[in-house]
Amino acid sequence: MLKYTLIPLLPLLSFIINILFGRNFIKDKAHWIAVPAVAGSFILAVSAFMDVTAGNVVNINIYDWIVSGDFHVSIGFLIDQLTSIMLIVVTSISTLIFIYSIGYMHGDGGYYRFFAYLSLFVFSMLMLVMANNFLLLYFGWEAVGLCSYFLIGFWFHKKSAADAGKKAFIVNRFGDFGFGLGVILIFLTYGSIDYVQVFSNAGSVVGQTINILGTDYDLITVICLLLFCGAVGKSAQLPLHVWLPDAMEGPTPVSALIHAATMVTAGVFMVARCNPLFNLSHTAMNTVAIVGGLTAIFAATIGLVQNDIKRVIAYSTVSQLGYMFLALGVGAYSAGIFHLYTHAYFKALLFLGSGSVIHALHDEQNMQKMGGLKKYMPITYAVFIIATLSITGIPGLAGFFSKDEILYRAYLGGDTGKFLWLLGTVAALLTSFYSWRLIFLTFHGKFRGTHEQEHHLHESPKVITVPLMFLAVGAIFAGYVGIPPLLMEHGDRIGEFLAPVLGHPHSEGSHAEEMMVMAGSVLVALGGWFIAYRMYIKSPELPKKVGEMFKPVYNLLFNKYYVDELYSKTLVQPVIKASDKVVLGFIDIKIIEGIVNGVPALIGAFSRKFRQVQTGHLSNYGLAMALGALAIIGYMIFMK
Amino acid sequence: MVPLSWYIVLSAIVFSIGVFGFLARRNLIIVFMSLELMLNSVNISLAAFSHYLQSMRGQILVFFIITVAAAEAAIGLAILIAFYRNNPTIKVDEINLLKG
Amino acid sequence: MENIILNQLSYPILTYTVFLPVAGALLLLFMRNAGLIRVTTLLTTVATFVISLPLLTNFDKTTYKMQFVERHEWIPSWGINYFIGIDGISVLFIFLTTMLSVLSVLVSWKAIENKAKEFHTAVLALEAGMLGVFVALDFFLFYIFWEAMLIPMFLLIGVWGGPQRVYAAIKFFLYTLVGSVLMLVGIVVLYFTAGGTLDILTLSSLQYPLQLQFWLFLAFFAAFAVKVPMFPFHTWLPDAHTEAPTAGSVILAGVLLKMGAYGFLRFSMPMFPDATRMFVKPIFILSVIGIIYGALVCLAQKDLKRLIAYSSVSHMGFVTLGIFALNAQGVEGGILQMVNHGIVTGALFLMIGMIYERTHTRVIADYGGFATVVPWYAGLFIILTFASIGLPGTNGFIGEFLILFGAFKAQKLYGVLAATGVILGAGYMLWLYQKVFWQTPDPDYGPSGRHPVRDLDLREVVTLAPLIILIFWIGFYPNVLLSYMHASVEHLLQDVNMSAYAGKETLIAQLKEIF
Amino acid sequence: MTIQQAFFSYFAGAIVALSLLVVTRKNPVHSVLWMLLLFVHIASLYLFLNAEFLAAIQIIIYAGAILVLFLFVIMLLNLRKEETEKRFQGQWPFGLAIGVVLAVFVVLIVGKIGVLPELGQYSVEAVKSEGHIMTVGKVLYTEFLLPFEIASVILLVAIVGAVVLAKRSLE
Repeated sequence: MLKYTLIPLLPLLSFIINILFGRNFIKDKAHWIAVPAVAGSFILAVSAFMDVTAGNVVNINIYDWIVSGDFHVSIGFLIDQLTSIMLIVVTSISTLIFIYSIGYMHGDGGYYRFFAYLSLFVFSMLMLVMANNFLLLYFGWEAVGLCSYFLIGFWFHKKSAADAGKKAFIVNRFGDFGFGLGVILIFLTYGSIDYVQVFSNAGSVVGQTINILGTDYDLITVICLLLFCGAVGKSAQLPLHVWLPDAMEGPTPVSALIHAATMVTAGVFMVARCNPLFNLSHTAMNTVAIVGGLTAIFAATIGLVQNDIKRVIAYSTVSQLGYMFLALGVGAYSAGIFHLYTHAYFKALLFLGSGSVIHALHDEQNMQKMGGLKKYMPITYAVFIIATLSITGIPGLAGFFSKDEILYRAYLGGDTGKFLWLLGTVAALLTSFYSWRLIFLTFHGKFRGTHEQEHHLHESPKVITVPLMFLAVGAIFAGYVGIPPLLMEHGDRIGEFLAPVLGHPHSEGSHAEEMMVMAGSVLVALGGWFIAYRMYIKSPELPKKVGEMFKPVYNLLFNKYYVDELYSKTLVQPVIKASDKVVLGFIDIKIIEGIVNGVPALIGAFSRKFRQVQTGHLSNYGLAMALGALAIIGYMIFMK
Repeated sequence: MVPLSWYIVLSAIVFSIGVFGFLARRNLIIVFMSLELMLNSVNISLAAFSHYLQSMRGQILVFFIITVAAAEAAIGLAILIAFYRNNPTIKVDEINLLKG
Repeated sequence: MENIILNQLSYPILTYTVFLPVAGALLLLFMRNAGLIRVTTLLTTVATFVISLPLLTNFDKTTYKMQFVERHEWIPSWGINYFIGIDGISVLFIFLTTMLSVLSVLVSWKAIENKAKEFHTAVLALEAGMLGVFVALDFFLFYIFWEAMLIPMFLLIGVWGGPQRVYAAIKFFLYTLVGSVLMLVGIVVLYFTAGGTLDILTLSSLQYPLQLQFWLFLAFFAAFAVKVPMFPFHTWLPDAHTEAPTAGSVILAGVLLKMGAYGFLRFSMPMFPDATRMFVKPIFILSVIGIIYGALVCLAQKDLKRLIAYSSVSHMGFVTLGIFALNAQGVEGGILQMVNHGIVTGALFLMIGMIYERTHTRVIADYGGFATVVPWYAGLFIILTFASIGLPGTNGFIGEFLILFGAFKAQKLYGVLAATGVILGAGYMLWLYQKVFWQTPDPDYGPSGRHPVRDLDLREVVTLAPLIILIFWIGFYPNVLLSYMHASVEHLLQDVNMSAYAGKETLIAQLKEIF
Repeated sequence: MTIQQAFFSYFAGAIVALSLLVVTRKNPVHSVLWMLLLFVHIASLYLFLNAEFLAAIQIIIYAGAILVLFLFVIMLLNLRKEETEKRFQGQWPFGLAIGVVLAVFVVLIVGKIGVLPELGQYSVEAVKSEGHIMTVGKVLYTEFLLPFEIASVILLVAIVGAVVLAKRSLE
């Protein structure tokens, strides 16, 4: 029990020590505390994984957290197959990125702060995946958002970073709003928010409805959609994807760890975790799949024309997350988690590689000002190629297996599935194109930056490249735990491992279909490479021409479909304007304060008039008195 | 015998004259004197009642009224002087410090 | 009386707690030296705090009955008693009051130069008044404390406040007075209806005709809604908060605002259960409006203190929402949220007071980049920011979650609407944090600038530390407070939900009768 | 008409006439002098009512003290120009009307007096046998001792007050 508790507790300790003493005592030795802590977590996580493979699913309550009336929730851990995989992913990538950060953040004024926040993040993420009830999940959910906020805004002196941090947090709040309501509704429905109890009773409420504003809706569908709201926010799906590209304002290790490998996949994890609920609602599943598919293609199209190296990868992340939801939506939960797991490696690799590039170019992120870097940075170039091969789904690398699995499962999913498969395949084509475009623009051709920069070009130090190499190994071999049955009998070990939690996919197709899907995805991967090669190596003037030819489309994509502008114009600005002009300016100051100050003013005005009755002349008072006396006497005489 | 009502009517008439003086005159000193006049008219009726009812109380009351009248005159006139010093007029319609 | 437990301790602990500050205040009258006065006040408040601690440790959590009760005849001919005691609802507020009083003395250490003696006397008198309100079980006693509390607060704002202090103080006073006068009428009516008793427990156990309940509820509502403050009776709050000295703001936010909701719990709900159920909907509507309205106004604020003041309107909207959800989660969440709000908003006002001492400005636009200038300050402030937003792990989350849970359970729509306030809350607090602490600082405030701003000193850290610790303590182990409430809240809800006019149809029929 | 009634008629007429003179004279000094005469007449009226001591007091205090005070004040203020200005205020018709109505009302009340209370023990004979001063003294110092003492305090207060008010400054 202590072992499992220590997994999240070690990073928490690292956070506490660093944040309290970092500024004055630890300073640039912060990694001496953070790295061992997270590495320790990794070791414990591996041991926990072993326990699970040995068949010991752990579900422990540590103490009562909130008790109120019939509401009761504990702080407790559930370590099953799904959790143990997530533990491995989170702690292994964290460890590598922590080590990478030693080099990358070297000399930064907030060095200790960086490691403190990262440790806090690891703690939160571990709480998120280890939670055994929805409220603790929500705790981790919000806490990772908090760390994301801190780390995006790490260089808070930049306005763009500060804005991006705030944006990320608030956009996430929209999703969490639904998530929180979902948690409440789950309790009201099942009388508990423990995973085990909820999932075992999941089917007991099928067919019940909930009345929302006079219309009846299916209860489970509502619950699932509310939960999915949270996932949409956290995993940057349409329409709440806007925060993730901006989040690239944070340091690159942060982008790699939080905004590629771990935190943004929390949504995927959560939906997979809740599969007993989602399985009961066809509508919710379709929503998940369609949102995922649309996001995949939507983000990929934006990625085609972006010039900021990190933003391209960011849109790629959004797109890949879309894939994962697509998988979940068609019921292939293990495929989604499988992709989550492989994606973590190659996407972290891409980010860290781009970090290496940015580091070499002294914080230049515009690809149009790069080029020809392969001869200066061979290791970085090599790992980039590996990651790109992996993400585009070239057979033999990690990405191929997971992506293929998703597309195949989609293909088997009936008419909707076919449509989703089409979306996925097109997105794969686009992915291949923009990934190769990135490589070609960055590493091939001639260097387009300043001479100053060219002079300083160099390969990054070992502390950066070694983690890259480790990740590259992951990006190649991580997929071999999920070899499709077509290629190897019982090759899909991860699927089988996860089956107790996530169940088996519902549909099985023929070998021919599987071959066709596989061939299709390989074909589009090569196609993407070919187009990119034609456009950026063979005839570098072509992109410009194409851009000119489809000017409106290019502008639309380049400006990310104007979603940010749309939100700003229709939501943010009106709310701020309304709160200033209408709520504060009119209702508060004019109406309420008007009444509050108006009543006394009215009384005052009346009194000012009325007090003139007091002339100050003695005889007037005397007259009034005499009249009063007369009135009384008159009454006594005549009325009695 | 003089009937009691005669005294009372006399008292009423003198009192009314006092009231008239109090309400009509401008000179503050005469206003004061009107006040004394009213008190005296009351004294007349009290003494008359005392006599006709063969009770001493009316007369005792007259004593007290005279006492109070003396005190009132002393204080009132002192105020008058104090006031006049700051604001040299004793015309009632020119004094309106209490104007609202 | 079967529903009280006489004082378990060997000494009259509640009397000591309430009147020790008075004794301290009397002692101050004989002193001239400002330093001595400060120390005496601090010692008095600390002693009061320490004396009040056995209330927590010796509290019997298994019963809803009034504990530590003291009861003596006072004016027997009118049936008035000196009758005090606490239950699970009030015990936490005693703790909150005694603690915040200590902190507000600490924070005034340097800020109050002018008329230190009068200031500290007022603070001590205020503390006694507040404690009295929470322990009184006799309406006469209660009303005396209720009104007595106003005077020192009025002086704190009116004498040691900002430039608009007189306006703010008078507004505060009149607003509250108008409400409490109506309550006084209600008390008098109760007195005669019940046949000449002012004993709160007896009055709570009686049943009143619905029509009477209706009007009495409104009369009490006037007093409590102003105090809470509920929309639209809130406009005294921003002015009072903005103009009050730091200690005043802290006590105002930390304790005084709690009186209204406490009043609902102690008087309105047990005495007028049927009226309470009738008014659930209107109060829900007002609460939700308050939540969203307060948050929206915050988005448009340019003044630090005003922003926090309006955020109180929003937070207290949550409290009333929870209380009138009339289920265990809502009510307990509401009470917890009151304590939380006292801690968090109190701490926010403390911090704003500290920075104001250094920069002499409260305009948000004058700040910026302070995370570089005063890193420790910024670090503590971000904790408060997130506690105010209600991030899990802080106390704010527990309260808000329980309230939303309760509200959602009672009326789904209002639960959902109130939850939007959580989004807006994040909006304005983060906006504030960004404006004040992020981006590049004004070089004037830097160490080599013209007005160098120094970071927190030990006294200030000591002032804030208990609150910060409480934030996390409650956030991770809220049962420490929740366990005090269970029995009392359960009993209260029993009272409210079971009464003569149970059943909706009868209620509606009765309602028609009234109009 | 008996001789008593005739005498009363004279005094009553004189009192009314003198009262009118007091309130209508322009020069306050004249008013004071007419008032002196008025007080003498009232004192005589007291003699009619067998209240000799009261009559004496009336002369001594009113005529001797109060009126002299008035005279002093008039001379102190030295109001020369007062004599040239209007003597009545704008509202004098109202005053007149109220005075008349009041007189009528009181007369009406007198008409309504029905039963008088029982007669007391101080008949004319009883007072004569003991002497008026003795009788008054006995009542004053027994039944009305407390009010008497209070009256003395009031006088003291009045003296102090008058001195304080009339002094130029307190220091």
